Amino acid sequence: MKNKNRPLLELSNIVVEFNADHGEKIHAVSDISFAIFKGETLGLVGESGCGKSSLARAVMQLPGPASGKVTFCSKDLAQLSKKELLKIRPRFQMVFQDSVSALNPKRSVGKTIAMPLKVTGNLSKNERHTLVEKMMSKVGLDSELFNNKPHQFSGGQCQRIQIARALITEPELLICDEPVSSLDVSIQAQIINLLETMRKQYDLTMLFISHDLAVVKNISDRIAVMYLGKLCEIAPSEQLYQSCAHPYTSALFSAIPRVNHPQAFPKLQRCIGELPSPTAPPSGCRFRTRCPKVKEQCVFEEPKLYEISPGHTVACHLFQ
Amino acid sequence: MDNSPSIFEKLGITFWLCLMWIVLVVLLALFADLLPLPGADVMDWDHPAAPPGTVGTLQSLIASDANPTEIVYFFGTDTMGRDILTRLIYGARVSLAVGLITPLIGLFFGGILGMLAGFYKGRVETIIMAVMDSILAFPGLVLLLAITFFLGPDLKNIIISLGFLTIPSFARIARANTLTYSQRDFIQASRMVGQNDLSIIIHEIIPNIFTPMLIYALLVVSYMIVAEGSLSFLGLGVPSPTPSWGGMIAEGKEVLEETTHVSLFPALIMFLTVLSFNLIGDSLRNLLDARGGQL
Amino acid sequence: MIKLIAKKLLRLFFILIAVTAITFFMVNLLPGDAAYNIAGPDSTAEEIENIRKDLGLNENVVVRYLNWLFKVVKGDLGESLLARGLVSRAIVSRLPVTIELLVLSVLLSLMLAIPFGVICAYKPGSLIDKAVSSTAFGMMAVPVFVMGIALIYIFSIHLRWLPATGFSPISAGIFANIKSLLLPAFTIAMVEWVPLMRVLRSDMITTLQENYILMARSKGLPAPYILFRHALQPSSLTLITILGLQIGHLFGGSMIVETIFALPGIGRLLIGSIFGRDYAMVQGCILFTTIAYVIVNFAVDMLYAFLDPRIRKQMVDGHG
Amino acid sequence: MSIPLLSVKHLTTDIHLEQGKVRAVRDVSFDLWQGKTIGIVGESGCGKSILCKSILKLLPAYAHILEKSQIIFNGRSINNLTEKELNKIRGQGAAMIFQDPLSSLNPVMKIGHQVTETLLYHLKMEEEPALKKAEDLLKAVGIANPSQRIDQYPHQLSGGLRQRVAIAIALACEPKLLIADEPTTALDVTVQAEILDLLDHLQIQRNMAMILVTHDFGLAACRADEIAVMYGGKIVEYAPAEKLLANPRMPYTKALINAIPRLEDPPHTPLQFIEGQPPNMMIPYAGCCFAPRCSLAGHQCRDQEPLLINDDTDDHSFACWNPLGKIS
Repeated sequence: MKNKNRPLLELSNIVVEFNADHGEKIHAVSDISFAIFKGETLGLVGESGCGKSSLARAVMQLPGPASGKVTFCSKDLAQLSKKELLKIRPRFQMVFQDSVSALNPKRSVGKTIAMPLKVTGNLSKNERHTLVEKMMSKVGLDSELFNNKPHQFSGGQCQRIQIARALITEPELLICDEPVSSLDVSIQAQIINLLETMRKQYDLTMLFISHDLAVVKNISDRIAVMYLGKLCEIAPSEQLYQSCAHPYTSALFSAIPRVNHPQAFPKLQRCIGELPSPTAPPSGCRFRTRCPKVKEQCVFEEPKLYEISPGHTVACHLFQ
Repeated sequence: MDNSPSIFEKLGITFWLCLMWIVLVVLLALFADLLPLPGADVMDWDHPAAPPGTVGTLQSLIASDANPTEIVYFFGTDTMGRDILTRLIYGARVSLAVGLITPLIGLFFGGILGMLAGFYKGRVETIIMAVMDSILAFPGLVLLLAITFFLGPDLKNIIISLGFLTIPSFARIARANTLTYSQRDFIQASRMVGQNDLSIIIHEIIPNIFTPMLIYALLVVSYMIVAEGSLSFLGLGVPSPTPSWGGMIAEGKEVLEETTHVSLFPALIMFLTVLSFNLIGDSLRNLLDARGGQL
Repeated sequence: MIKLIAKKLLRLFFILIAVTAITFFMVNLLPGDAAYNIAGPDSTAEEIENIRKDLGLNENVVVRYLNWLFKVVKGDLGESLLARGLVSRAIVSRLPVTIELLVLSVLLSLMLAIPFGVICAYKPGSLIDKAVSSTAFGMMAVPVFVMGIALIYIFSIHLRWLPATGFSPISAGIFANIKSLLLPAFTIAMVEWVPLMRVLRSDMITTLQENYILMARSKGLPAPYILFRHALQPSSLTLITILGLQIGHLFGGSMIVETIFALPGIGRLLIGSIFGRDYAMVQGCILFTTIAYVIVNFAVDMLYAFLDPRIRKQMVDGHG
Repeated sequence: MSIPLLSVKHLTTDIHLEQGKVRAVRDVSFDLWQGKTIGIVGESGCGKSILCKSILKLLPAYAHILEKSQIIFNGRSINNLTEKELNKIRGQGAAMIFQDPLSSLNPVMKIGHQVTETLLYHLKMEEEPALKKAEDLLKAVGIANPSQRIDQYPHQLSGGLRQRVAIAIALACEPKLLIADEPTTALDVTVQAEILDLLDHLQIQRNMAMILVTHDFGLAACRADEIAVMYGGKIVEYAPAEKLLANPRMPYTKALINAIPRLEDPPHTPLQFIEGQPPNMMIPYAGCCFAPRCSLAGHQCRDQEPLLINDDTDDHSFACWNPLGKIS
């Protein structure tokens, strides 16, 4: 916690583009900046198609962003040579959402976990084997299963395999792209707790992406809310829950069905209608088509990020 | 996992019967010269188009031989008195050579091209697939006829031109398979740890697409046997006197009204061989699908 | 949409040029002089030289190809060396026979493939499915020429129902005409219906597991209606692809069938010309079959769009 | 309203797979009264989806419902109905909506046709009034420009709109029962809230009964009158929603509720989780199927299957040998 004010990862003005059908570009992520400090977990929340996964891939340089700067450990990743990038890669790793897709069906689990070590290539086969077995027991996998193929594992176990693969190089930054959203509640809790344990053990800094605000709230120190490729609000978790500012954030909070407060289901803050297509985002504020508090200004002018209290910024004209 | 049936049981009895048939045909074709058979072009003018089981003497074949040997024409003789069994066994050489070599040509070139197209996409894919589509656009048999017509019909030319024609379909399958795998996150994961393209293709893509490609190749084997048969049937296959199954069927067709066995046996053998290859491919594909279903 | 059709047509035009060019160059560049082949082994050098001049063989091959192409565009395919007449006239007189044969055989194979495919897919694994599927599988291993001989043996020699060989033109009466083509068309259909039935069956089985079929069943609609109105159309895309790919195949089949049944079609003309070393005729036949192939493929592409509105959308959007 | 609209008794469904037989639904019984909602909650593979399909006999060929099962809809047993009679119920008496609104609409058929189909077939309406009614239906489910939507194909609509269309189709013949199989799982939370509000609204308006199948306990808690928790193909606890939430008796129910992250808790609060994996339905288990994961399990739990019993009150039943909250 003492390094708290030094950012480990800094994103400035990140833009991610895709080629659309007509040769036009879709901005999956447009102009996003934030920093993650050493030792903290930043949660990134947003609904499908808001660009959160594209952002994660841009950070991982798979491939890098169309424009903007990703600074990791004070190094601009875009400026690094292929060799330098290869050298720094083991220090930031990622866990993917769909474990079936993220594991090579033809490769045994042990070899999958060992692969990052093999590519860096400093260790002998035996050394790798011992490390992998150790890692497997750490993430709660029976090391007897070393030679099994991914299809012999359940969804939760596959996610453990992914975590083991990501952590074997002892990275500083772990990006989790919806690691629990395809899991059942009971297994989801297992994986979240495992991530927490690993975070403490490896002193990880995490970027945790999810569409589930409750999960993100549980795991993150700070939360960033995204909507259609833009950042809406960023604040410390507790503060976001207590006093969220952006109408979209309050809409998200109010839409979550909750076990313990079944009656509390405030309808006033709900947003209305469907998500606009990311190919043709609305002018001005992107949320305005669904915003219950929309003003005329929102149509013409894109809101800037306003800091309403220390560490709490909002992109909304209401806080001008 | 442990109490599940073994691969032997899973493939079923038909698979093993078919495999036995193929092995038998291959062995006969390989060791034809060692078998006690008259030559493929030895004619017994005493017994033209003789029904199966007719007994002939080899004296009429080799005049200088003092000791005439008796020979049983198990499958009868053709219109020129040649032993059908012998010709079938020698004809198997042509069918098998074409059937087994051509898919390898397609598998190798088509596989590589398709993989490159599916992996790199963009312009590489556009160019490769445009060329492949153009080849596919040639009406196959017409092109084959043209090639054998211009190059002259011999076995090597037939194999090369048939092999060339199979490249596009292999490329398509390789590309489709590569595309599905290259979109999956494990490719991203291996980039994440710094594997380069070549290593990704070799270690991540090939192991996954190899089995479906091989199974497709088995299917192509039977296509190629039929294609070679068609060429020979039209008289554009390997030049006589080399026997081929298609040519034998064509000969038999001329005497169909009098006797059926001349074309019946080659047709039957060809049918069984093609069916066996199909069934083997089908069983293997089912096995693979069942495995895929476990994912 | 128009742009797309233009793009497709352009590509087909490219294929046409490529095929004709390759066959032309093959005729002209490969070892073995056409003039020598035509003149025969006993001819004098002078005779050969004259033929070369007549054929224009002394000029550059590209020039000759362009000349040929230019003539083709004007409708002049040259003169047949064997038949002593215009190639175009010979082809035009033979074309209807082949077209009739192919149309009839496609209709017959669809008439077999669609009902059987649907019935098998409706109850996969049932007795009728097993019977039809294994019969079909067996038929797949029967080459066209074997099928033709078998059918002649059964229907002409044994039962004496249909003529074994010969062709009656439509002028001889539509009944006689169809009767003379029935056996040849049936021969092709018996071989070609199998792959059609198999893809339809397997696609239909997949379709019948779709949620929208469940939805249709939950609406209380009767089974035949669901099968033919809901399931058939989305299941027929691969069928159409295979049908398109089969055209090349079919032409090969018709060549064999025309030979077996002695039908005066393009296929037999082509084979006759190949044996007779009639270059202009071979060239012309290949040109015509390629054109036919190209047209059918274009039609298949358009049919796709008709069958699936999602593809139609893609086409309008301009890629595909 | 003396008899329930739907009464399910001892519903048992087997699925025949290549590897063997799986009993996917085991002896499930519940009653549903007109205008009420029952929430069926369970994790994936617990048999909740097969249960809904069993009620309308929409199972694939490899599944079959055992003889002892009884389904009484609207006072009439549907056990021995012919396919034709069943179709009458499926279209008009009870309707269904599914998880993924993209795959539950036919991609090659216009929206209008898909909505009017039941009207034409069941109500024998003419083409034109049917289209008119379809527009009204689309309007009723909150689709802004129905006359335009009718000529569109499903892929031209967003996820939420598609689910609205699916609801319109389900409601076309005014069913008394709506079975919603994870209706909002594929949708975003904000859209989910809207769709659920719409269902609430329509249910009250038409006095429909609803079976709401979901894996989200929170969703069932907010929307259902009664909740049935399923595990391993069985209902393991069944009670009015508030009662179940306030006082879960079955350890699984409690563990499931506690495994959900809560918004009130501060960051990094460790979650209570259930050890182990959900049961493999292929392997029959003699005792309570939750016993291998249950911290309270004793010998009896492992050897003997507990039955669903009522304890202190009429309306709270559970299947457990060592229920929570028992005064010992």
